[in-house]
Amino acid sequence: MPHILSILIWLPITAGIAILLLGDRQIGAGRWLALIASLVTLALTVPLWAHFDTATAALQFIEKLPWIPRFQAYYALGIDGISLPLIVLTAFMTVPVVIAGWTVIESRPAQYYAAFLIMEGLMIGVFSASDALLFYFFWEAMLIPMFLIIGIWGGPRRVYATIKFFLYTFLGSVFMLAALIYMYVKAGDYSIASLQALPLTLLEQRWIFLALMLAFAVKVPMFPVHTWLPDAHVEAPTGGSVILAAIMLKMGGYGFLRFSLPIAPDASRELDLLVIALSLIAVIYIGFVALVQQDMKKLIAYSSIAHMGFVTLGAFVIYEIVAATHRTQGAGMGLDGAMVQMISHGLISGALFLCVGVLYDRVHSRQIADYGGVVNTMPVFATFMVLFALANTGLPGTSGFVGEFLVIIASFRASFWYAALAAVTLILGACYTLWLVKRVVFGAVANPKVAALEDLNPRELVVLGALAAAVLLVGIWPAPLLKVMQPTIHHLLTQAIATKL
Amino acid sequence: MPANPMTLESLAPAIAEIWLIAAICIVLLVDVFAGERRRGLTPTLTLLALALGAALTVQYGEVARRTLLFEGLYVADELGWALKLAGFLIVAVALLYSRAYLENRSILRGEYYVLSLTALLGIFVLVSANSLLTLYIGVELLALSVYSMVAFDRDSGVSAESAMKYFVLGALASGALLYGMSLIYGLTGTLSLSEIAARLHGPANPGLILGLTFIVVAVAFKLGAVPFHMWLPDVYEGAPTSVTLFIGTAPKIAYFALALRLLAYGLGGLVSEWSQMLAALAVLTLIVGNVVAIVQTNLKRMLAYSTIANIGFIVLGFVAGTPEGYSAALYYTLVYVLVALGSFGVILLAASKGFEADRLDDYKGLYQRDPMLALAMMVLMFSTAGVPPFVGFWAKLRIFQVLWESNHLWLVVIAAAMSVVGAYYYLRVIKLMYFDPPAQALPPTARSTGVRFALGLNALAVLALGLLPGPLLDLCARLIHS
Amino acid sequence: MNPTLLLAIPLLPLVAAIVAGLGGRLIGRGGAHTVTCLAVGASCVLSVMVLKQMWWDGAPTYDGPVYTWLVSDSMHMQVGFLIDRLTALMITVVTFVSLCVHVYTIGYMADDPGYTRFFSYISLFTFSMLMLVMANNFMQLFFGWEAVGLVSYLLIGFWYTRPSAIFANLKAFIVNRVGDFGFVLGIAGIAYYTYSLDYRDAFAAAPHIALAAVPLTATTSVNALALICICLFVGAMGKSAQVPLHVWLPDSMEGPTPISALIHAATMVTAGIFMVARMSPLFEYSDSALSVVMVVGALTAFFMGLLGVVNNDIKRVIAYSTLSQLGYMTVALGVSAYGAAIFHLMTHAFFKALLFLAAGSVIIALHHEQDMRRMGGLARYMPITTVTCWIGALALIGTPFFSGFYSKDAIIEAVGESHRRGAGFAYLCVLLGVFVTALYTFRLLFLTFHGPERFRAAAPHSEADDHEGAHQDGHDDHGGHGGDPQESPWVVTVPLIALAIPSVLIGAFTVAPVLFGSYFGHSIFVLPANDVTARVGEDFGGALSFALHGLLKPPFWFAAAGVATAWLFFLKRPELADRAARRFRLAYRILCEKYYFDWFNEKILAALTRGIGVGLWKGGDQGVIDGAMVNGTAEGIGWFGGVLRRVQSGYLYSYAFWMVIGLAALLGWYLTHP
Amino acid sequence: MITLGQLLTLSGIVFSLAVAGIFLNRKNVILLLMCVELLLLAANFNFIAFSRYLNDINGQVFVFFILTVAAAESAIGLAILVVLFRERRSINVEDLNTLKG
Repeated sequence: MPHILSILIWLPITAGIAILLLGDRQIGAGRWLALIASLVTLALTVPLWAHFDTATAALQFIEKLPWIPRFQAYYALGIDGISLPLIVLTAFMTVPVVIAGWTVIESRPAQYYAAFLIMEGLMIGVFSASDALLFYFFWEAMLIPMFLIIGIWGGPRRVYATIKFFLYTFLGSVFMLAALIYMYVKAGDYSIASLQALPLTLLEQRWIFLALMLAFAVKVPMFPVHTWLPDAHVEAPTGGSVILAAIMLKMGGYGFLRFSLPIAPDASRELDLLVIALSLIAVIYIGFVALVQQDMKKLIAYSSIAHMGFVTLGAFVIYEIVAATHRTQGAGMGLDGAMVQMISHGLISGALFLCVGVLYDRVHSRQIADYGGVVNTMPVFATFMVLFALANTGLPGTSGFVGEFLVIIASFRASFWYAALAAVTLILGACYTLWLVKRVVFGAVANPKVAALEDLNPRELVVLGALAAAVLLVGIWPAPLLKVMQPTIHHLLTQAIATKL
Repeated sequence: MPANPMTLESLAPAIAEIWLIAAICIVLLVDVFAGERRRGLTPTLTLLALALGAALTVQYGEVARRTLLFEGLYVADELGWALKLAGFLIVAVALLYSRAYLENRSILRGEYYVLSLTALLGIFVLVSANSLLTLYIGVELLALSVYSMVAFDRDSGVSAESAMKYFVLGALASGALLYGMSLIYGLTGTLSLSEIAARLHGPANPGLILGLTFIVVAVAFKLGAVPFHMWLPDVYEGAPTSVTLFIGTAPKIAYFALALRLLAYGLGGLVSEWSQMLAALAVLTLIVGNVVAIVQTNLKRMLAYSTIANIGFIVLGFVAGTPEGYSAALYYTLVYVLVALGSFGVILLAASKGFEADRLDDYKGLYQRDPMLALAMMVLMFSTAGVPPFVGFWAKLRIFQVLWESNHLWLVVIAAAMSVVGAYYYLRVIKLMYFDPPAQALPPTARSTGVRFALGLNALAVLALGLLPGPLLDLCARLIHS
Repeated sequence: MNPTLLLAIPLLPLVAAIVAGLGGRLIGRGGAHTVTCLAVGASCVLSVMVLKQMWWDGAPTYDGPVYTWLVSDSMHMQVGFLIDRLTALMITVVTFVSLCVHVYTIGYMADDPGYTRFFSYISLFTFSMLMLVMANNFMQLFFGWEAVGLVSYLLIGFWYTRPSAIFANLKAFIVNRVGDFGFVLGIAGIAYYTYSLDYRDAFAAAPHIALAAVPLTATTSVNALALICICLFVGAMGKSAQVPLHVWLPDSMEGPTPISALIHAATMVTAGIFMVARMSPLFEYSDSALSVVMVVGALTAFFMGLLGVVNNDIKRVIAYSTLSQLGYMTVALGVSAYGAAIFHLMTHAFFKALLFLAAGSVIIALHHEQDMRRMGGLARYMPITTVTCWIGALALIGTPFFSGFYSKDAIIEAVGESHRRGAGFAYLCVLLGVFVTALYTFRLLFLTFHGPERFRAAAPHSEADDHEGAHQDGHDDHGGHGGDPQESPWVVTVPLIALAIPSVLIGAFTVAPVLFGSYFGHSIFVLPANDVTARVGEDFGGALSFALHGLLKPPFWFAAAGVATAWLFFLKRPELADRAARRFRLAYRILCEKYYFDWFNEKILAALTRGIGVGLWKGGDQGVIDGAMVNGTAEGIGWFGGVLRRVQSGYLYSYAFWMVIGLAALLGWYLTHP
Repeated sequence: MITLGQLLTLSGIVFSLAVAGIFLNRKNVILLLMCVELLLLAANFNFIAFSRYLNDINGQVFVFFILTVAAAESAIGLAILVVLFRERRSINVEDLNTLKG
């Protein structure tokens, strides 16, 4: 089917603009338009998945139009096994966001929905762009809606949070842009393929790698450039947190897989220990930090950082595996793990933020101390919350387990200690997540507010139910997901361990 | 050079200037006789004149190839032609934006329009100057008109003060310019830029360097590069906003042309020297402009510093010292002017009788008061911050590109870092407009539909050129290579 | 063997669990327990059929996949079943005990609001446990492993309004996670060396792995197999509550009694034992790992038993006895007597479940009174409970002819036979353990069923581990207080009897084939050199003579001594007990404080962790990164701006001056550097 | 015979005096205007000298233009000065500092 990617990108954006034009007066229509648009987008990913050829690593659903002839920049789209799942995830996660905001957004709802739909389009654009300039175009443009979402609908310290978020990411991206332009100057065009093919000296690779890493590390986010995330999450409205955690963070991981590894393989090999160290710090350091959070969203935000640590670990441990075993066998498992971890974290963290949102809409507090014994008044909600919490601790049978399991197995091939340190997350993750559950969900009814809670309404039930289903499905039968990625991962692996020198 | 006989046809390329002179006289006379009764006449007439001028230029002004007129004092080429059209357009838009403001300040007088026309004439002369003499005339014509525009509001002390500062420092600068020119003249023995370009060969002797330095200083002053920028914030703040709008936009083209004709073309032989000087100035300019802008509380002054920062980028384009670089600088200049038009236009619309709307706090919660204005301002701010999908992004990208092509690693790094610093204060404006509640009761924003429409188009252009930057980029490149 | 049949065994309880869990409101209480009981009953029947096929019909081992979980980098991870005699035995035990508990629960939880939820949980547990034992690969093993942990987490916290309960379940999960930390590493190790997660490949590769070494630092390295086995065993320590990861088990008694019987005595806690036995082909090749296993087991067996002597909560006493019995099984594993371990596991499952259910029946009769100091003389009122409890006790202390005797005695002798490093110490421990076992078991019997009736007296609230929750929350309160205690309803007593019978007989009937016969065949692998069971079995002349010999062996006399002491101290002259406690105050204190394990974990470890967290958060994140780096930079730039701003002084001459400076600088630079 | 060098030196000195005058003088704006004239004078001096030296008339033509512009310039300068005085009742350079920062 032709132009499906373009449709996926521009349909939500057009819908968003339409809602903007409808304005807050016809918000009733606007809401439905938003819901329909997001659902249609989601529906369109079905044929995308169905027609996707899982036998090849080549780009598919290619579109290519001249954009800026001067720069040899094209409006070029195309997806492979690592973009497809992320696109589906994006389309999937936007629906809950739209539904979640249904009644709770009173101020400027039209802009709220518009922002999210436009952002959906831009994010799909990021994942499907096969031209570096176009990629950057979407990548940066996406900051604007998020900046507004946090700033307009956010909490008390939203201004600090959103400006911090913007500048942090902007800083990273600017240097990525510099690197991209440098490579363009050498390669003569911006297509990602030719950047990947571009021969570079080790020195060049080092600088390019660091420049790209800055951008991606901020997005992931990796220690020590992670401090924007807790603030952004805490202040953002529920929908914002969901998109931020579920998809925006993935762009960092995607960037590592799409750019860093293939473009600067030798530098990656040289600097892999840096990334691995930072990832393991993220897993442990952040785990400890998460343990002592008083704010639910902050806690989940920190746990996101810890979980994303597995993505970077899985992506870069491949070099250590090759170095240790002199074989590539099992290295792909690290990349697989990284990808699965991204998808699963997208689902789980999104779900957890939605859960917090459900509570926040009722009690208007995110402080753990204001809760306790929620299960007494909201049994159904409690069930979901506990399920997602357990998924967050990587319980087998939920999606959270798959990625971590693969990454741990893979890192054992590199070194016993990597695996051991990574596996600490089993303990820390259980500690902070279940302690949260204990304090919020279990126990006797803590205060009148909790006593007055009423259980999920059908809307929330549908949203959380869908997410729960997804989490369990990926956990119980991840095979299809990995099947889609397999050829691409394999190709990526060969690119990543090849040398450009 | 061969003294070609002067015929009417041969004058065609200079149609813009000739028409403009005529227009000035007409407007002057009409204004005198219309007097107080028919206040609306002059502005309309001026706009008419500008439109007509543009039309004539399009009709007759275009030249197939580079041609010299008036004994080689004057050059007509595609660049000049395009810049003149741009000049017509920009001045027209500026005057359109300014009208309500002038009325509120009761300084809607014919002289204002006449002066803006003379300034435009100065711009034109500069744009197609091919001799030190013509350059000087153009510079002064422009400068003198602008001085008096700055001081135009006779009841405002700050205007007078800023005008005085501008005047004295400007005189100092033109003194330096002349001194430099005299040395160049003395050492090359000619005033014609083409001749100078032809005669500048081999190693540069100290005398030339001396002259070059003076000229670079003068150019830097006109552009507003650190440390020759100090007039700029005061003038931007002190001058009536409409004037700030004017000097913030049209003259930039002229000064770009000045730098291009004088340095890049005339003194092209000394490129290695002046590009180093400009590099130093550019770094300073970027740092000072961005860093000081952060601590401003007055929007006009903040935009002044943001102008300085942007000038830094334009200068970086020249640092590259290649046609690519010049075209990048040209592109940046045009983009900057487009955005500046819009942002000062917003200030003009936000202002009203007895309310300058130039403090940042006056923009708190602008979204609630006037969504359209806030949206336009947001677009413009994101554009200057260099965020896609707005055109400002491409301008910066282009500069980075030419810097890479000329292997200026550190300039890229500094420019990148500084654009992040810069983003902060643009975001702050958006924050004020969108995230903060409206401050105390402020007078309503101007409701003039026409201006709003123009402003909307302006913002839309910023977006459109951002989505499809190709054509303008190609145009700039073509103009430089012509 | 019919795969769909096998599939049905775990899936029936799962379906039942889902039905009871999600549809609980629709089908109501009756529906819930009918569905679950039927399902578990059915899978029990099926299991018995499987056992029969394996045992009598000598069906071949079944090892086949169900579906491919995922394929990553050409490593296939499948969900599949391995059904051999070991598995058959296990699933039978699991489903049988589970069935009893289901039935028992109908009475025990009769008027609990969480009735349907409870049934859903225990069915879910049965499913998880079956998945665990039927697994043919490590991934699925780990799945079951964690799943049973999850259910136990949910069930310990079943009465989620009790602070003590939700504390206990969090503790249980985290301690188990510590074990799983090791377990997952072990699995990763297997995957590393065999590039597969199937038992088959792992077992085949064991001898080679035994030759490999894992570098720990640049210079040192350890034997790969030892490392892997110890990692796996760490997992077992968590599940099977071996020192020092035992701390969760006593607290887990916060859960309803059926759970204590099903999960925390009969089945889940034996998962570790089963796992090690299942991994015998791996462990056999690593003596060092086995020594570790043995020593840990021995420590648990003796020292955890001692705690039972001083504790007053009837359920906790049994819990400590469970710990110590698990210790016995572990020791058996340590000396390569896997058969004996599994055998003890089986017998223990019956009599320990029996003891728990009996205790539960007492607890109901006394309206959720668990403190033995407020019991006594119940024999008169609840005969069936008393008798069955006596049977359980006798089995537990290893009285000849009772089932417990055969398994325990075999273990002790096996330890005696072993020459593995640490065997001597282990032998001492298990021998003394027998005395201790007898002591606390009969202390429990005497205090509960005999002697003066103390349950009418007002409750003295003094004891440390006397948890408040039980009385506060009304929702599991049976009938009104006061009046004589009565025998429990049939749904309670029937399972007691049902369990009492095997508690007596199963040992005598199965010892010959299971322990010394060829029952396990290839499902358990023992190197000839390590085969202590065989050596024990050399002079084995049938169950009867084995028991008669038992009368002459030291363990019996130790047990007798224990019983005598218990009689003297707790029935004849109770004041002696107090005097002893006063005499050995220090020892008594240490025992009451449970060797300060909890104190260490809560006061030191938890506090330390929280301290680190706060330190890293406030110091690292907010202090250094945000404070110094992020906001610091911002403030720095702001400050710089302020400085530069002052340069713009507003004075014409300074402006001019700066211009001149600039000019001079440029001139100076270019005229001095031609 | 006066050499070019001497002439240039003189103009250089004049130029420096003018510049110094501009940033040393803190009293009176009129003085600034004078300095500006001096500045232009220095440039003129150069042009004339060179024109004479090169036997090229353009330089002197240029000077005429400069003189004209200078006249216009001082006219505007004085106009601004008048406005300033009307507002501030002072032509003291020290008082021109309301705009700063």
